[in-house]
Amino acid sequence: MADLRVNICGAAFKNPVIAASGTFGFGREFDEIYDIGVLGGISTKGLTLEPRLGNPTPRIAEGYGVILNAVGLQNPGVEAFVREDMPFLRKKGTVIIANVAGRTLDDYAAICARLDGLVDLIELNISCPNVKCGGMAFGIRPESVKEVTRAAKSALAATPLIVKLSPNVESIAVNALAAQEGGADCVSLINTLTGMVIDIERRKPLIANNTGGVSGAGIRPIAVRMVFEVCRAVAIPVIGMGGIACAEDAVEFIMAGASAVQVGTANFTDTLAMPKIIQGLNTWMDAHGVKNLEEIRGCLTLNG
Amino acid sequence: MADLRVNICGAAFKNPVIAASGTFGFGREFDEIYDIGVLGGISTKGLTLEPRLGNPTPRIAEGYGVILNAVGLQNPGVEAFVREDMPFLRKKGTVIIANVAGRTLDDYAAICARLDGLVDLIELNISCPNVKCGGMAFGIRPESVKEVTRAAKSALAATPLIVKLSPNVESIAVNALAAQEGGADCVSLINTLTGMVIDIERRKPLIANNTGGVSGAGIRPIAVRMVFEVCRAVAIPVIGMGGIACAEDAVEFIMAGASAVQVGTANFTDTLAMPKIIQGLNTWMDAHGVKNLEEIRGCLTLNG
Amino acid sequence: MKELHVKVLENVPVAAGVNRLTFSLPEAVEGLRCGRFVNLSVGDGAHLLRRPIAICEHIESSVTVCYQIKGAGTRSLAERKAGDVLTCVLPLGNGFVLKEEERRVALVGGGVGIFPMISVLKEYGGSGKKFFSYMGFRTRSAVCCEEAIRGGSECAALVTDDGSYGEKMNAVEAFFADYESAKPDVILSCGPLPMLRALKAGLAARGIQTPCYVSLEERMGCGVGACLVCVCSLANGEHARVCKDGPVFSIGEVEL
Amino acid sequence: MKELHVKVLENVPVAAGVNRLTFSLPEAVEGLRCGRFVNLSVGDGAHLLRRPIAICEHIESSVTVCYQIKGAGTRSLAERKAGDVLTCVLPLGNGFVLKEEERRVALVGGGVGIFPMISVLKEYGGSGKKFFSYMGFRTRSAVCCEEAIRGGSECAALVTDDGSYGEKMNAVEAFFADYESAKPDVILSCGPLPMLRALKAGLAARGIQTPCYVSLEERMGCGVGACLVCVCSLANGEHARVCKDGPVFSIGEVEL
Ligand SMILES: Cc1cc2nc3c(=O)[nH]c(=O)nc-3n(C[C@H](O)[C@H](O)[C@H](O)COP(=O)(O)OP(=O)(O)OC[C@H]3O[C@@H](n4cnc5c(N)ncnc54)[C@H](O)[C@@H]3O)c2cc1C
Ligand SMILES: Cc1cc2nc3c(=O)[nH]c(=O)nc-3n(C[C@H](O)[C@H](O)[C@H](O)COP(=O)(O)OP(=O)(O)OC[C@H]3O[C@@H](n4cnc5c(N)ncnc54)[C@H](O)[C@@H]3O)c2cc1C
Ligand SMILES: Cc1cc2nc3c(=O)[nH]c(=O)nc-3n(C[C@H](O)[C@H](O)[C@H](O)COP(=O)(O)O)c2cc1C
Ligand SMILES: Cc1cc2nc3c(=O)[nH]c(=O)nc-3n(C[C@H](O)[C@H](O)[C@H](O)COP(=O)(O)O)c2cc1C
Ligand code: FES
Ligand code: FES
Repeated sequence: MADLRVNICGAAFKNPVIAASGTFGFGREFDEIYDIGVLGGISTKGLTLEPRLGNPTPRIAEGYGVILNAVGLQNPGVEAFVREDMPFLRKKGTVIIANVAGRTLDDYAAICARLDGLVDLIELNISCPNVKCGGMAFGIRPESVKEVTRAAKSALAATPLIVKLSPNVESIAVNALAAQEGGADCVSLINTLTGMVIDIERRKPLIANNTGGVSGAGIRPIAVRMVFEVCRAVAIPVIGMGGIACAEDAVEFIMAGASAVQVGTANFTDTLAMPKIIQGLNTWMDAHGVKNLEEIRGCLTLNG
Repeated sequence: MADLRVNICGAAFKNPVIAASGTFGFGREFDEIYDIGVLGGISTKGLTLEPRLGNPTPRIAEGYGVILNAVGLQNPGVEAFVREDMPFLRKKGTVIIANVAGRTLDDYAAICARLDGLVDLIELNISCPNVKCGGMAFGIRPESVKEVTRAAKSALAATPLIVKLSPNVESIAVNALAAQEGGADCVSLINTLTGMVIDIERRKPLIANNTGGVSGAGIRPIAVRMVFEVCRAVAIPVIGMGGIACAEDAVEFIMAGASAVQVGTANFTDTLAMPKIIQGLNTWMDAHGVKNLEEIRGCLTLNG
Repeated sequence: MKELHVKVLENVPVAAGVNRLTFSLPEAVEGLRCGRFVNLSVGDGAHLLRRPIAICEHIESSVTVCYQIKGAGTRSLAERKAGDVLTCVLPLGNGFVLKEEERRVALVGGGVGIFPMISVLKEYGGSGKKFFSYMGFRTRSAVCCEEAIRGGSECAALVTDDGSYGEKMNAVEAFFADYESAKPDVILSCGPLPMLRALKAGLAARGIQTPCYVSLEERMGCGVGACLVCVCSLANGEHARVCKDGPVFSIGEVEL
Repeated sequence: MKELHVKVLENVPVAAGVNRLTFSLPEAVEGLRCGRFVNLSVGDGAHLLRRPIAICEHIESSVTVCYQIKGAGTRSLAERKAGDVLTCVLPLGNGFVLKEEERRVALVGGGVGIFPMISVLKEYGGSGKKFFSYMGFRTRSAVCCEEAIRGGSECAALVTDDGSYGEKMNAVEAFFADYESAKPDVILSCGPLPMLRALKAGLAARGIQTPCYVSLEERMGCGVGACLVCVCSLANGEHARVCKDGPVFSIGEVEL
């Protein structure tokens, strides 16, 4: 049995496998299939100050080896989360990461202040490409990445801050540095790539929102490259994600330098994806004589 | 029989299906499998002034529903192309697009001057992510896109100029506009997205060049979105590509506004991909009562 | 709710463009019930999303579904052969539940919406309830499961849009034409949105208060209630998840 | 060179981790020859690239290849069953050609490199040439095609790295140990790069001038010579395409 534990900004994960925001709700439904207490952590559906209804349907489409979504931050609001979901999650003994979003700097500061000290980590969604007013703007330019990070950080006293980066940018490493400078304790990446699928019979985009965020296995090489670039650029821990579907995929991200990984779309393809990845990591590490994650984290060397 | 013809900057294509640069060489090999004269056009392997050997091997890797390549512009040089390949291609009666690359503005100007009047169109590869010194720099920032376009354009008197855009940018529409302002007669997109695949046994990137360009079916939704954005931004014709594998895929790009499409990776999965797409376009248009491409080009309307 | 590897026993056409697929369960599964559905992989690498399909019939060790070959995923699914292994989450959704006192049951199904209706017939067959079935098909070649429909119903009308089989009308028209003689205690329905809307409008226009439940379709991500991809709007302005809170809703409760 | 849909007739293990796959051709194909290869789809949606595999045996209507189950693609290929349809481009590459006067032929094969060697035995069997075969395997459980090797050879040495079957040595060592008695007119070889390097070094060290041809492996894109993905370096500093100019090269001509 390899040691899968990892500590990120003081939060003790029993393993590096975290449910990615938006694909796992607040854990209740998957808990009907397996005990979600086996997971390293859970990043919640993106929370906003007030409840939101999100985008019209259809909210999802398929590409080849990828999916697109535009849920648009439907969520019950932060108060309902604190009241109804926190107690349930706390009992599960897995690290709770509150994924939060806002329309303005004040929104971000307010929701962070509300959750400060209540959750283990806060993950700032500054990159969600689905909500026209909020997400997009902040996540693209390094200056605004820094600004929103600073606003959130200044509202936090007890809970460490993860900034989740958008891949739809010129240089994700530059944006990661901007987050670090703004006070981020950790960065996570990648959020979805913006895409479109056209219904050629109706001559309209298939998703009601017109564009959607591309995720899933097909984007993995892009995500691995970005995680590698970011790990070389920043000093803070990095959580990697994008298309992870099996233990070997997770190992790629860890070798590129990630402290932990998140798994999103794979939960749709196989509801047991995450327990299998945890089990598979154990098997892989044992077979390769790797005793703990430190031994392989960032071990990648470049060719000539 | 639908009318598949399209005219781009004075070049008369018998249909909108063009072989994408780098996947089709100079056409000789595929001509052993089918008469490449059936194609609308051929974009050649990227040409440079002098012959180049390209990158070390392995030059290719696989992701899920995508591939990565880092050939690195191996080519026989422009003189060998003019001497040995032009006569062959001319006989084939398909539109010849010379894809060209350089390390400096002078390189671009010189190779354009050499090919001016000889080929039907010139496609400027300012986005190839594989050659460290050349491609990358020019294709990322709008200012340098404009600059390199201007340098190339000023060397051309007779042959129209296509600028091929990189997707690894903040806004591909802004870069397309920059190309238009620099004098481009047409833009093509997308070139490959930068990615990495790690060989976890060797703990090294699988491709000798470390990173490679991601292409193939999995990137299609990203490409469609970008083509749509660019078509709305510019007044010049747009050639779309990225993951096209069947006629319906091509229709998506045309509905998004593309005048023609290029097909790359699909040639590897099925050597007859392009003739099948041409045939399939015919069938689809007939079945939908579409008489010519004008009827559907850019016909996409957005939801709500 | 279980994630299982299931084995295809049979995957054959039952009507033009409609296949019946039976798969065996590797272990006992609780809660298989009419109106609930399964989320089934199509068995190729290209499609990451599973397809939600209603349970049409089930015994201890196997489940039968019928699906229309519509887009790329179901086209691929139709290529699977006996012995192939698919993955599946089941059972999902709330399903249809008939109350003791609901003894006369009207089933109004259109297109692939007939399959959940058939699951009701199978499940409550022999329970003493009387079924009045109104099933609409596009055209003669699309007609299927006739035996199951007629055999399980007190009275059954199979109609087609083009009149090539049965009367030329849709299921809702057939239902209202027969309403006075059927006098149902409850109405269950599944079919395309325009059909459900016509049903709702027809009930309202006639002032019929009979309880009516409809099964909805929506594109899904997780299929288990976690991702909020599959929502529909409720009359009270809120959203409900078709996969978890539905797919069966009271017709007055949802916006159609 | 043709793009074809081929049907799997058989896909079965012949040694630990090695499958033999026979597929039928829908039409006559010219130019099937020893040392040439096919570019075969693995039959799932995830893998866009085909796998280059040497022709091991062929008759008018079918082709047999043997492949090691190595990575994700060949693992997937191993799941294909009789009746499944794959796509294939064939025949590809230059192949081995023996000259009239090359009557004593040494075959030096290691690992999956034995399969192109077997194709030579099959093709020139009965031509009056004498074959001296030196085939190296990792271990006993990897040994396969023994009958074809022994039956087609004047003299055959099957050796293993761990000595669990035959002598404990590699194919190159076996070849040089027997060189004086075999006295080949030509040497053909295929196997891992270190093996080919050892062969080259051994020939040089002994001053042996006998013509020697080796078959190389390289990752491929198109497989037909168009994309320049699969190049190897030539002694003259230029690049050659393994798929089109090779896979067979004179050992002096290529950098190993
Ligand atoms: C609860 C429920 C039960 C269903 N039961 C049946 C049934 O018994 N028989 C039957 O033939 N069909 C049924 N459907 C519809 C069936 O799910 C779709 O026809 C099918 O998913 C289409 O997939 P495709 O690969 O053909 O289309 P594609 O266009 O390739 O599908 C792309 C994506 O959209 C989704 N999608 C497309 N159309 C629909 C739709 N109408 N509803 C939900 N998702 C859709 C697909 O699942 C997939 O995720 C049911 C749908 C739901 C929600
Ligand atoms: C001309 C030629 C003939 C060959 N003949 C045989 C044969 O008869 N039997 C046999 O077992 N193997 C043969 N090989 C090697 C075989 O192609 C690889 O083992 C196979 O492609 C590996 O695929 P994978 O899915 O297992 O590995 P993956 O790692 O999943 O493959 C990823 C990509 O790399 C390529 N690749 C990986 N290893 C190799 C390799 N060694 N050579 C070429 N491409 C590779 C794959 O084709 C694929 O494109 C031959 C190779 C060449 C070039
Ligand atoms: C249906 C869906 C909803 C998502 N919602 C959110 C969200 O609310 N907040 C967020 O930061 N990311 C959200 N994401 C992005 C994922 O957390 C993740 O970054 C992305 O999907 C890439 O990982 P994957 O390829 O493993 O899915 C969502 C993704 C999907 C598929
Ligand atoms: C092996 C390979 C080589 C390529 N070489 C070039 C090149 O020389 N010049 C260029 O502009 N694009 C090159 N490309 C990019 C393609 O022309 C095309 O933009 C990209 O592959 C996306 O299209 P696809 O998904 O249809 O392959 C190359 C792509 C591949 C796969
Ligand atoms: S599909 Fe995820 S909530 Fe219904
Ligand atoms: S694989 Fe394309 S040239 Fe050899």
